[in-house]
Amino acid sequence: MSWLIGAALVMSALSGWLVVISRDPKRQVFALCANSLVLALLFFILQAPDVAFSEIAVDTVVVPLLFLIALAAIAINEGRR
Amino acid sequence: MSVLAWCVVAWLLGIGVYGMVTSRNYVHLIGCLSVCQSATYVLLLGIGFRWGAGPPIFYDHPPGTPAVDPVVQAFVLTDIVVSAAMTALLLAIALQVHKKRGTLDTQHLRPLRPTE
Amino acid sequence: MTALAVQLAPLGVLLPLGVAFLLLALAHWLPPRTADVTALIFSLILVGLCGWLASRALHGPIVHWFGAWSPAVSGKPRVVLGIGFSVDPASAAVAAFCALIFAASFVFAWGYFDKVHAHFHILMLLFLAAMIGFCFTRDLFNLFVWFELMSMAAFALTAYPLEKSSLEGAFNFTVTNALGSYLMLAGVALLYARTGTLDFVTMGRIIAHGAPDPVIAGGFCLIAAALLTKAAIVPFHMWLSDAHAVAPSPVSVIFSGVMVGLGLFGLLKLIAIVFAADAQIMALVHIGLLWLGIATAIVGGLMAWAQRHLKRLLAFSTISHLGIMLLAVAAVNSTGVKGFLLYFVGHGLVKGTLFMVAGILLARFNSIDELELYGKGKGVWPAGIVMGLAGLLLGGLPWGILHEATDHVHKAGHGMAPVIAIVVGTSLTGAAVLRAALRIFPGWSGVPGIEFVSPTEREREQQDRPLWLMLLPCVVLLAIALLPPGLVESFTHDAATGLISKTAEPSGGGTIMTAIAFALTILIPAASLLRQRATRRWARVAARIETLPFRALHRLHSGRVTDYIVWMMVGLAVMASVLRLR
Amino acid sequence: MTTRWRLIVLVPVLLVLGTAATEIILTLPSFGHPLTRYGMTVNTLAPALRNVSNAVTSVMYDFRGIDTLGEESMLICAVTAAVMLLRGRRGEDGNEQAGRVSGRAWAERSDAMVLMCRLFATMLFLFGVYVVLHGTVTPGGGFQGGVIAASSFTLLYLGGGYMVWRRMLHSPVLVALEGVGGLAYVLCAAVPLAFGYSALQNVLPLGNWKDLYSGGLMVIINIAVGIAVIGSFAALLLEFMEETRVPKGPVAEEDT
Repeated sequence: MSWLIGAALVMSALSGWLVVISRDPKRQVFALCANSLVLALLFFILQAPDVAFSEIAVDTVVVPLLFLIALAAIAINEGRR
Repeated sequence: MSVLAWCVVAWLLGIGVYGMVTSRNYVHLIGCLSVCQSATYVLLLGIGFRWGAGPPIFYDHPPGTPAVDPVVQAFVLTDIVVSAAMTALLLAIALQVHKKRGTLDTQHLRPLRPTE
Repeated sequence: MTALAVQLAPLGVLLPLGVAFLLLALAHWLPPRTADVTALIFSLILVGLCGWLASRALHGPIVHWFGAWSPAVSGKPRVVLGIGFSVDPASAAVAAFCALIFAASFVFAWGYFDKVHAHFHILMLLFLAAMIGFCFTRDLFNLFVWFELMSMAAFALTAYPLEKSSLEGAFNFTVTNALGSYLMLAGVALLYARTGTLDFVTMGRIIAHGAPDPVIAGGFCLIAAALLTKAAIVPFHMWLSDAHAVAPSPVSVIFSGVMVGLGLFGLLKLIAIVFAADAQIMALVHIGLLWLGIATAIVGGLMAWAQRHLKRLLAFSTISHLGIMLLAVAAVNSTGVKGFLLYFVGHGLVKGTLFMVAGILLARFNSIDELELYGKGKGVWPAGIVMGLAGLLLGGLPWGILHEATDHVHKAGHGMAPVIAIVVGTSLTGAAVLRAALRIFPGWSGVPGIEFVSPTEREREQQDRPLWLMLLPCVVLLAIALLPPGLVESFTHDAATGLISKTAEPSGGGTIMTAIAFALTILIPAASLLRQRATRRWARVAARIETLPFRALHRLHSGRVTDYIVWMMVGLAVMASVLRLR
Repeated sequence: MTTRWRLIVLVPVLLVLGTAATEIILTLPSFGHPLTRYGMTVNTLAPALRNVSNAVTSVMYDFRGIDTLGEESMLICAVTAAVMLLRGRRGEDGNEQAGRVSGRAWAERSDAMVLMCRLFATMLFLFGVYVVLHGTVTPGGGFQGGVIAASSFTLLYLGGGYMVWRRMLHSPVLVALEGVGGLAYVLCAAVPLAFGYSALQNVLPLGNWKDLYSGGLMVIINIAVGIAVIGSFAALLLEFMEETRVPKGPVAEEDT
């Protein structure tokens, strides 16, 4: 059990790092997705199913979707300028 | 092991701040902000965690079995919704900024000063 | 009667929230003006409710436990299951004052926001509910929730005009304050990890019995960083000049009048109730916060003097006065609390008035630039009188609530440096407002100095609003600010001792210092308005040397959100080092 | 400042903060051995006091119900703000034409795809409702279920395209849902006051253990939150999607 928690913690630290170093927002969206999936896993392991549930629903689905739409809108704006 | 969780919290906070400070794009900066936010999730859940305890949901096991702290979980739930709302608001602002200024470069966007 | 008060206390939050949600549900179908009327009526009702609660609370705090989860239910000592609202006279008075400023702002904004379905009023009511909750709550996480709701409404209202600068200002505001609130959440988590409770009073008791502990000190630092960010204390203050300068004027009235001061009020309550017994934190407050306050008062004053964009000028003057309020907080005695409460009200009234005048100028002349507006204000001279009087009050006119408050801050007593900071802050901010008023209304001139190179922009606001409707709330607020402070003397005394019972050692008081500050307020703009173009060589050198510190400050206030985050971290590190070096 | 200067300032600052953090880390209660009396007491008392099996839900909607009201207000506030910001001058109506990123291929949807999307949208929505309703019993609740139900609408967009999406989602209705959900919560808090109880006091019968109706007032609050969350996230998605549309005809002049 202990090594599982440790592994999940290290993975969340690494995926957070990944979000920061993905300087291109388009890549960053996927890093964000990965980060929140890892976090959701960590929350499951930390005995917080409620939280993991909402992490998956909000931060892996809705928020990246909003990011993608925003990026699409920005790209469209660029094209129209 | 006992300090690993707290080190991860400090790392996530620090790395998020580093990312924001070196960011050259509003959208990227918003992503880094959410890394900072995730540090608080890990901190809160880490505080409530208890070795060998189950989830605070007494459906499969009877009330009275050891369970982790439900209060911090309620906090994190609040926190997640807040962060999603904040992200949406920031993205909306960033979108409008891009419409008006045509750039999202943090180095060039300064209120009340003309675009360089 | 007390039972009734206990029953009515939660309505301070539930009423505005309920009305906001009702407006939201019906927004699409509401006839025009309904939202204006409803919002105004309910903010006045809340003034009455909170004022009444304040008078009731004089006999002892009114405590309401949500869901009837009073501490007795848990059956264990030091375990509080639920969340309580604890209404002491000071909190209720501050809440009532917030509602009053909202009412004034609603009158001022009449007809300003026609376009969208009542969105402005919904956001404002949520904002007000958050402020009242922030004042009343006695639970740390609940405090965070109201703090966050307050921020969220504020972010949205800043971006409302959808102009370039307001969007960027709102972005800077949102990012810095969001980071601040995450720090606060981390602080709450640390305190919860150590004390196992969130109730202010219980937590205070546990901390009083414990040994000095880095976890508790760290928790305090993180929470203080968030509250100081909201209260715009150097070096957390950068966002304020961007946000206040570009927000719509009725919103700036709220921001400068009450929102930023509330951050300090929250800090004051936490220090008084939770951390008063912790020696290392009190040392941080007495030394660290004191010097931050001094720096804030001086930097704000200098920057205010160096502005030409009127709302930006007022924003920096707000920063300066917040520094003075922080000095009152850092004294941690009942004189300081008294000074803080009076200052909060006095400054809120004056600053609200000034932002409304700025709004009038913006609505009339499509500009907010002191140099561009030169001499144009003659047609609206009543506004000029109001502005001049408000500037004098800001600079230490020996009359009214603000003067009484400054006197108390002086008396709270802590050496020479704060006294100088207060003099510099009041005189420079008052002088800046007077200089602008004299240029805009009677059209006095003088060669512009450093203000000439400061950032500015053309702005627009809804124009076809009657002048008298906009002037009415200004005049009312200014009239309240001019009331003799003796009227509320006994109330503020009781309210202050209700929070902190320790009194200050009697000291000389600041009569001479206030006189000096007032003299400077008159002399500085006079000297500036008589200034000639520097032709001689030595005069040019002198002028360049004079502008040097201002130019350096201008460079520091760069407008980039990335820089602001660096400065926030610097502030946090300063607090950590003060704790370490003690 | 340039990035280089920012880093020059930031590095020593982070070193100072790092040492402070180390000190805190070393004195924090060690991981897995919490000192949080509050949470432990809730675990022992909540099942008996409230007859619900999900202690997190009982904290959210009962013990700390006013927190959740604040949180819901925050969500509604942010969504109202985002809607207001995104609409700007566009108003409530949509734009006629899809925005295109130049050089990107565009493919026709097949009928099978449309059908599958509609099926899955329905199923996902029902699943969301299920999660909302079982909030007091199993993991889940108004927030999680509401988000799931709201995200099912995006499948409609994927399948039916923009016109179907616009025909099925009306922004005034969504906003009204938000308002009604919030108002219901406020009423749950205020109505007990009128009868001399505390705000949010649970005066309804508590129901049966592990039953859909367990926890009294909590059930109503849970549903109210679910409604508000569905409304707000759907409104948010609707307005964001609208940003990918452009007005017909020549490029509108933005004042830059």
